[in-house]
Amino acid sequence: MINVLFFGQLRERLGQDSMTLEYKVDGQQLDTVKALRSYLQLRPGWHEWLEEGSVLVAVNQDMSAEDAAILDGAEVAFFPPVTGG
Amino acid sequence: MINVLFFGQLRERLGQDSMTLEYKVDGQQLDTVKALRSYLQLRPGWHEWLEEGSVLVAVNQDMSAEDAAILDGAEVAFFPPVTGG
Amino acid sequence: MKCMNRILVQSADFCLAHEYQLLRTDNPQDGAIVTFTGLVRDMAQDLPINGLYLEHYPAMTAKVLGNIVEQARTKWSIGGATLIHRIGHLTPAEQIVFVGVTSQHREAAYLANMFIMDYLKTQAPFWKKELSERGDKWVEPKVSDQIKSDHWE
Amino acid sequence: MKCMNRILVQSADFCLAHEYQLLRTDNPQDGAIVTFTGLVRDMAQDLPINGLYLEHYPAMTAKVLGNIVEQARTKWSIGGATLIHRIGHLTPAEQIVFVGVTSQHREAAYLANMFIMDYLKTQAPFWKKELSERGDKWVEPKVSDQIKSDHWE
Repeated sequence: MINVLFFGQLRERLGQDSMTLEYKVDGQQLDTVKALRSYLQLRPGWHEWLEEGSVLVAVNQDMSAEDAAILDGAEVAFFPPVTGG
Repeated sequence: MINVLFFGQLRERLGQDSMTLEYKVDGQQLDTVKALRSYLQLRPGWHEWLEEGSVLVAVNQDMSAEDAAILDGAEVAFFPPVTGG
Repeated sequence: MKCMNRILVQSADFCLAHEYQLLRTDNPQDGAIVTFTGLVRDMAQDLPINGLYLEHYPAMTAKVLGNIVEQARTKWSIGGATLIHRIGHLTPAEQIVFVGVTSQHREAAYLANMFIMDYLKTQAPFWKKELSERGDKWVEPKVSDQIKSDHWE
Repeated sequence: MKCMNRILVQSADFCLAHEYQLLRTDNPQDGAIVTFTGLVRDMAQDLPINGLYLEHYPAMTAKVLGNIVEQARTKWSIGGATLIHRIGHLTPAEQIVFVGVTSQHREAAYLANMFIMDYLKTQAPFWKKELSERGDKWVEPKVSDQIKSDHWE
């Protein structure tokens, strides 16, 4: 299982703040950020909102790059550049 | 008249915090920092404490160099490097 | 030396006087306390706003804020360090963020405080929405913040 | 924008919360407030001290402190600026000096605050004596303070 979270404008755009995915879907493992992103981008209208470079990704609360590994049970968050402070 | 002030360690060393001098003494006008300093350095034991470089001088409350003019009625202060804050 | 971190994310307001007192107490070796407080401005891009809504990613925020303060400790010799960030709805003139740092001499407290704010701006998972008569608008990150943050590396 | 200077030299203690409140009041455009507070440390050159005695040159202090704050205003766009320096006898852990600066965005408030402290250290006519069991000792100026001050030129 992968727990996927969305924050800020992305959460609003996608209309949901979280979802739980099977680690292995359609015979494919969602074992990297790239694989998970590609899988999510298949949903209607989600492609542009999840594009690399426009959203950041954190795996288990650590900012992560495209090739970062995702293990079964991970928490993966997608979000826009941060604007706190 | 020149109103001369001493502060900090210098005040303690010289044993006085102020003095009033005639602008013209012994036929000489105390019309520059250099002239005033030299005049004061004639006093027994004062020479070393008033040496250029070891004390700062302010004429009418502005930090001043050796060649700064002193006008009759000025307030001239001698003091060690500052250590506030 | 007092090497305590106090890191809070809360919707409630904070009290500068209280935070200052905590930083000052039992800290006889530190001669410098620098505080930064961020307030909600009444304008954004020269247009009036009614307030802000601040969202965050709790599990990650805790981790990132702790990391930022620890990074500051590796760069400068600091004593107490406090970091408070508010979330939820805030109105103009309200306090958003507080950073307080103590150190023996002033330079470390100033620099560590700036560093914490600069990193917080680009690393901590907070998102800000401006609320106004013209509609609500998510804030865009500022390039200048990225530059300030990069400059410490 | 609120462009007010508040400059005080006094033997009485000051209250950070009060000063902060003054800086914050009627200042809706400024989103940043940076404060510096200097405290009397309990040590000097690794030896314990009982306190400090601070002397100044009143007529010149007023002039110099006003100048320093005005110089900061020419370098950065700042709102309120407060500078309080205490004189007389102070014991360890007491507050000596306060600098508070507001600005629209944080960088100006941080830099103006540092600048005011750096210049105050090398330009303002205060002299500090350390009081201890070993006898009283006038403080020597620090080379590092001169370097910090020069670096703004």
